[in-house]
Amino acid sequence: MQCLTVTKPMFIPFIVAGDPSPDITIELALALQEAGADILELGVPYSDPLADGPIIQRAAARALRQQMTLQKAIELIPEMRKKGVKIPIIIFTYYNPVLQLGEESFFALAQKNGANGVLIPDLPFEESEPVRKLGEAAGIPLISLVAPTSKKRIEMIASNAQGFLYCVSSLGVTGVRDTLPETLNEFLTEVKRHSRVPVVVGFGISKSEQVSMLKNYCDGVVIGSALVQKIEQLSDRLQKPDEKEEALAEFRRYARSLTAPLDETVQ
Amino acid sequence: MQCLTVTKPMFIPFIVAGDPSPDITIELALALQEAGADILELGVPYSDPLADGPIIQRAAARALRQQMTLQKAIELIPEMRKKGVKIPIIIFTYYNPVLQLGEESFFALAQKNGANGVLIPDLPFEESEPVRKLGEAAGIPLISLVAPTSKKRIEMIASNAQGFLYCVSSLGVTGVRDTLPETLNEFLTEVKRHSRVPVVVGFGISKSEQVSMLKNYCDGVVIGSALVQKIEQLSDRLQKPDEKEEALAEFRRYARSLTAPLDETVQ
Amino acid sequence: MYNVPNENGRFGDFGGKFVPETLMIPLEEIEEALAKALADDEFKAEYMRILQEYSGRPTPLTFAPNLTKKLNGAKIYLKREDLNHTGAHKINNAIGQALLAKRMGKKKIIAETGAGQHGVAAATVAAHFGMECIVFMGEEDIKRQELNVFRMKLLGAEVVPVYSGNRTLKDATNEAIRYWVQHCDDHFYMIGSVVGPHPYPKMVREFQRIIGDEAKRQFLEREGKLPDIIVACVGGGSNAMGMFYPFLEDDVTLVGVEAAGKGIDTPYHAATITKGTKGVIHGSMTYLLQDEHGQIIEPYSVSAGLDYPGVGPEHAYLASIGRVRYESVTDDEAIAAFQLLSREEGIIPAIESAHALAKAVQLAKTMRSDQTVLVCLSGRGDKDVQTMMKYLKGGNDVAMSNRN
Amino acid sequence: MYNVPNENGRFGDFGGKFVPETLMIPLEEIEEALAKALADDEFKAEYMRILQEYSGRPTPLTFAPNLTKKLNGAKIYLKREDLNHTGAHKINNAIGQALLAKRMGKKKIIAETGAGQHGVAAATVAAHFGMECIVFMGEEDIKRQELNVFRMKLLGAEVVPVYSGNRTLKDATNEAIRYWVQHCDDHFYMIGSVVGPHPYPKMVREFQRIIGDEAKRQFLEREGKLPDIIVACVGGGSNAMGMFYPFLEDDVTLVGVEAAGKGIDTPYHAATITKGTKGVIHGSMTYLLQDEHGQIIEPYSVSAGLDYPGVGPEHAYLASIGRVRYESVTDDEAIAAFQLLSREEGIIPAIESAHALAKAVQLAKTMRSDQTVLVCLSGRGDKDVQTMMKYLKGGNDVAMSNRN
Ligand SMILES: Cc1ncc(COP(=O)(O)O)c(C=O)c1O
Ligand SMILES: Cc1ncc(COP(=O)(O)O)c(C=O)c1O
Repeated sequence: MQCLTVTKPMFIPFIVAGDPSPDITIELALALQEAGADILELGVPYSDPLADGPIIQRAAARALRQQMTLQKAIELIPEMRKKGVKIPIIIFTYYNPVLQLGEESFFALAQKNGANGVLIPDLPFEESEPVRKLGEAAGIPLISLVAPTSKKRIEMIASNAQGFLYCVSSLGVTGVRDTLPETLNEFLTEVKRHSRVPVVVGFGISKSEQVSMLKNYCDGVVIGSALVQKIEQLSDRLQKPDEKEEALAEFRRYARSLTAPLDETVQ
Repeated sequence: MQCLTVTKPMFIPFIVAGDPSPDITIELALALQEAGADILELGVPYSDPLADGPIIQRAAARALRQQMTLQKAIELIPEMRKKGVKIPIIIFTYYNPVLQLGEESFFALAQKNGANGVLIPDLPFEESEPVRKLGEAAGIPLISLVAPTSKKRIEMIASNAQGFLYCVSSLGVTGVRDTLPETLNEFLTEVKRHSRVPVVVGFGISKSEQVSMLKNYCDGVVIGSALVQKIEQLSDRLQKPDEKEEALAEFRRYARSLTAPLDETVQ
Repeated sequence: MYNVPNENGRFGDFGGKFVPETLMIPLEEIEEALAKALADDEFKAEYMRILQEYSGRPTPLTFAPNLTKKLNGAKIYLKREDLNHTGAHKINNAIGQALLAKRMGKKKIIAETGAGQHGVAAATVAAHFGMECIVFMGEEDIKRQELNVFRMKLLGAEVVPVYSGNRTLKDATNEAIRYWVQHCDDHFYMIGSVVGPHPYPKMVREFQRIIGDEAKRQFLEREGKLPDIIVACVGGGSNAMGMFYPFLEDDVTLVGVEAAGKGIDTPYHAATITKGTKGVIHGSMTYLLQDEHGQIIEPYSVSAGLDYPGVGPEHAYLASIGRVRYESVTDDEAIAAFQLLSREEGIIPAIESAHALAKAVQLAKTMRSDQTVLVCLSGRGDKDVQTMMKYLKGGNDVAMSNRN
Repeated sequence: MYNVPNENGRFGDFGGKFVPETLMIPLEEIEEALAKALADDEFKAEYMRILQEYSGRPTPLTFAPNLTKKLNGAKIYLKREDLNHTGAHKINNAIGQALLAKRMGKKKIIAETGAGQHGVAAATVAAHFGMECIVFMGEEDIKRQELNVFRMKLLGAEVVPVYSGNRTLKDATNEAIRYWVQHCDDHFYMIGSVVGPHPYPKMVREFQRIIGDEAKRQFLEREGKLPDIIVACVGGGSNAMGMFYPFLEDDVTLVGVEAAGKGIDTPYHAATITKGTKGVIHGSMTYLLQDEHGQIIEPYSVSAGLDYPGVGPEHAYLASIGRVRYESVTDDEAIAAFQLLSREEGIIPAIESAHALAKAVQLAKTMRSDQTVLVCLSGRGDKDVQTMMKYLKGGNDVAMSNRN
C-alpha cells in the first residue's frame, strides 16, 4: 500500500470494530469489499472520541459494551482475511489506547496481524514523529490528515505523507452533512498539488451526489457516518440469524448506491 | 389618685381591653374589683408589643381581631363605671397608638372618659416630657417605670414619679416567671428610698408565694400575664351565656387566691 | 454644618430612644463606648484592618460601559459592595459592632434578620471574633430562606424561629429586642441597619460611611469631579446612609429608592417615606407604614431586604429637610434592572440593589453624556437567583430573552 | 531556571497538542496572539485594570487566628480568591482570555463547565465584553446545578446540554472541543483550567499567576519572609498553578491536593496524579484516570470542581520532577474542613478549597508556631451550601454540632 497507484477514485468505508458485534464487523467488511471498497478503515471504539459526531459516538459506545479493545480490533484483521477480505485495512484509533498498549507493542501487534496502515486523528504532524518512525520500521504507514484550516501546513504535511493523504472536507467532526463547503474543490486541488500520495476526502460525505461531485478532484472518498448510521438501523436484523443475510444485502446495496458514481467515470 | 395613700399593699391587675371581647372586659374588671383589686391596668392591644411576652402578645392579637383601638379602650372606662367599677383605671398603651390619635386628643379623650392614669412602656423618662406635661394639664399622671438596670437613673425617675412608681421585677418582658431575682428585695428597698409615691412591682408575678414574699417590700403588686393566661383558658366559657357566670366566678376565685397574702398582714 | 443626631439621638423630629426603661442603661453604655471608640485611633485602625484583610475592602468603583452606551445618557458607575465578604455592605457594620462589643467585654451577639443577609453577616463576625451568636428570624422567612439559615448554622450561630405576628422581619426584630431586654447584661444587640433607638442609627451610619468615603475618593480619582447623582436603595437605609453621608454637604443630588412592590397605590409595597406616616417603631421616631390606629402594617416587596415597615430616622429627617429625594421602584422595574445589569455588565446585583439601579437607569437616560450617576451596588444577587427563577417562570417575565 | 513549556508546549514529557489537525492553526494563532499580548504593556495594563476595577483585586491575604490557635501549630494564612467577582479564581483566567479573544477579533466565546463556576465566569466576562457565549454542560450537571445554569442564562449565555458519555464535565469538554472544531474561524474557546492543548496550560497559568504574585508580595509584607508551606487544591489545577508558579524557585514546600472522594483505594475518587497513569486527554499528555485499554474513567468527588479525570500537564511535570508534592483528601475530610473554617473564621470555603484546607490543617498541626502555611482559598462556598445541606442531613454528618 505504500506505493498506492490509483486508476479510479477509491471507495474507503469506515466502520467501528465490534459494532454491533465483532463477528458481524467481519461480515460487514466482506460486504463492503463486495460493494467495491478499495480500502477499509477499521475504527477502534474510544470513550472520548473528540473528532467524532454523534453517530460514531453511539457506535463506539455499542462496541465498548461488546468489550472491544484496540488489541481485539487488530486481531480482527486475520479473521477478516480468513473470511476473504483482501483489501488493505487501516486501523483508525485515538492516541490514548495506543499509548496504553504501548506504541511498540501496538506496531508489533499491527504488523503481526497484517494491518496496512494506521490513522490517529488526535496525533497531529508535530506530535507524530516517534509513531511515524515506529510505523516506518514496521512497514505500516501513518496516514496524515489535512484540514481546510491547515493552510501553510498543507505543504509540510503533504510532503511527508505516507500511504495516502486524508483531507477533512470541512470544519467539524464526523457526521452526515447535507452540504459540503463550496471551497472544497479548491482545497483538494491545492492539496493534490503538494502531495506525492493519493489524496482522499472524508467527513460528512453521505450522498451519491456528493461523491459524484468530488470524484474529479480526489483519489478517493471516505464514507463513515453514513455507513455507521445504516449499521445502526440494521443492527437488530444483523443480529438475528434468519434476517442477517438480508440485512447484509441491504447494507451492500446501500454502500453501492452511495458510491455508484465512482464506477461511472475514469479520472 | 395623685396622692395615693396606701395602708396595705395594693393589688393591681392588668387585663387587655377587648380580650376576649369588649363586653367581657367590663365584666372581668368588675370581677377583679370584687376580688379586691385596688387599681386596674387596662391594656390597649398593639401589633408590636415589644415589652410583652407571648401571653400578652396573644391577648393583644385576640383583642385586635375584636377591632379594639386606643379610643375604644378609653371609651370602655365610662361603661365600666356604669357597671359599678369604682377603682382607679390606668390606660396601658404603647406610644405609637397615642401618637396616631394625637397626644392632645389622647389626653382630652382620657380626661373626658375619666381615666386615672397612663402608662406607656416604650416612653422612657427622657422622651416623656411633652406627654408628662399634657398629662399634668389634664390631671392624668404618667406612671413611670424603673428597672433593675436603671441604677443611677432610679433617683431621677423616682423623684419625678407621678401616681405610683412601677418597678420591673427582673430583666425581660411580661410573662409568668417561676422565680424572681434574689436581689429584688434590695432593688425595691433602694427604689422606695428615693420615691415620694407608692412603689409597686410587676413582671412575672404569678404565684401567691411570690406575692407573699414581696408584700413587705412594696406598696403593691401588678399581676398581668397570670390573669391574662387565666382569661385565655376561660375564653370559650366566658363567651357562652350559660357558662359565663361560672367562668367569672372562677376568675374571681383565681385572682383572690393569688392575692390572698395581701390581706393577711398589714405592712 | 450637618451635625445630627443631637445628644438625645434626635435627627430633627426623628430618632430618639423609645424603649422600655430596662434598655436605657444598656443603650447609654453603648453610646459611651461608641463615642470613645470613634475617638480612638487604635479602634479605627483595627476596624480598617479587618475591613481590608478580612472583608476585602476597598471595594472597587466599576464603570458600566455597556449600560452607559445602551442608555446613551449619563455615565454610570457602580460602587461594588457586592464584592465584600458575605456579599453585601452588611458586613461593614457587623465588623464595627462586633469590635465594639468586644471592647465592651460582651461575648454574645443578638441579631435579627429578614432575608438572612444581616444574620449571615452577624454570624460571620461572631465566628471571626469567637463570640456566640443568636439570630432571630421569622418562621415564614426561615421557610423562604432555607439556605441562609443553613449558612448561619454552619457559621455556628443559633437561629431562633419567631412565631409571633406575621413571622417576618418586623417580628424577628421585636423578638430580638425582647430577648435583649432579658439578656442585656451580657449580650450585645447588633442591629442590621440605621434603625432602632439611639445610638444605633448613628452607630450604623458610622460603620457604613466607609462606602461613601471610599467612593468619593475613587470617583474623584477617576473622574476628577464628584458625581452628579448618587442613587441607593433604602430598606432600613444603611447602605444609602453609608453612601450619602460623606456627600451630604456637597453639590450632589442624592436619591434614595424605596420598594414600590406591586405599586404604591396598592397595599403591596414597602415605600415607607413615600407613603408612610410619622410614628415610633423599634425604638425610633420615623416614618412607618401603619393604619389610622397606629398598628403597624406588614410591608411587601419582592426584595426581602427592603421589606421593612420602618426606615432609619436620619432618612426621615433628610426627606423632611429636602436634602435627599426619595423615590420608589416597583418589583417589575427592579427585576428588569436585575436582568439588565446581569446581561449588560456581567454583574448579578442583589434584588435590593436592583431597585437603585432601576432608578439610576431612568435618571441617566435623561442626562447628558458629560454627567455621571453613581449607584450603590449594595450586594450580589446570588441569593436572589432562586427567587428570580420562580418569578420569571411564573409568567412574570419582563425582560428575559435567552436563546434557550 | 524554571522554563517550561518549551516551544512545542511540552513540560518535560507532558503537555503538547494532541488535537485534530483542524485545530492546529487556531491553536497556533492563539499562541502567537498570546505571546504578543504578554509582551505588550498595554495589554497587561488593561488586564490589571479589569482585575482591579471589575473583579476587586487584589484579593486580601487573611490570617486565620482562631484556626491557628485551635491547631496549636503553624500560623495559617488564606489567600482569598473567594472574594473575586463571581466567587472564585476562575474569573482571573476568564478576563485574560476574553481580552485575548477581543484582541484577536473574536466575538463569540465557547466554554465548558462542570459545576458551573467556569461557565459563570465565562458568561460574566462575555457580558462584560459584549461577546456571545455558549457554554457546554453535561446534562447530569445541568440537573445538579440548576441555579448556576439560570445564572449563566441571566448573564446572557446559551447553555447547551451535553448528552454524550456520562453527561458530565469530561463530556462537556469533548463537546466544547467538537463545537470549536466546527466554529474555530470565528469562535474563541475559553478553557477553564490549566488543561487542554498548548498553549492553554501556559496561557491559563499566566492569567492565574496573579494569585501567587499578589500572595508573595502580601506575605512578605505581613511576615517578612516566605511561607514554609503553600497548599492548593487541584482539579484541573489552575488555582494551584497560579499560586505555585511564582514560588517554584523559592525554598517553599508546595503541596497540591487532589480529591480522594470515598478513598483512593475505592473506585470513587478523582486523584489523578496519585492514582492515574500517563495518557492523553483533551489534547494534552498528562496523568489521567483510565482503564488498561486507555478508556477514560469517570472520576468521583463530592466537589464538582475537582471531579475531572485529567490534570494540567504542568502538574504532571512538577510531580514527575518532585518539585510539588501531590496528596489527596477524602470527601469526609474536606467536609469537616468546610465546617471548621466556617465555624472558626466565619469564612465558608468552596468545597474544592476545603480540600486544600483539610491538608493544611493536617500539616499545620505538626509544625512549630514560628512556621507558616499559606492556603489558596480558591472560592467561596455559597454554591456548595445546598450540597452540604443534603450531605449532612444524609447521616454523613462528620462534625456538625449546631445547637438547634
Ligand atoms: C444587598 C442589600 N441591600 C440593601 C439592603 C437593605 O438594607 P439597608 O437599607 O439597611 O441598606 C439589604 C438588606 O438585607 C441587602 O441585603
Ligand atoms: C472554587 C474552585 N476551586 C478549584 C476548582 C478546581 O479548578 P482548578 O484545579 O483549575 O483550580 C474549581 C473548579 O470549578 C473551583 O470552582
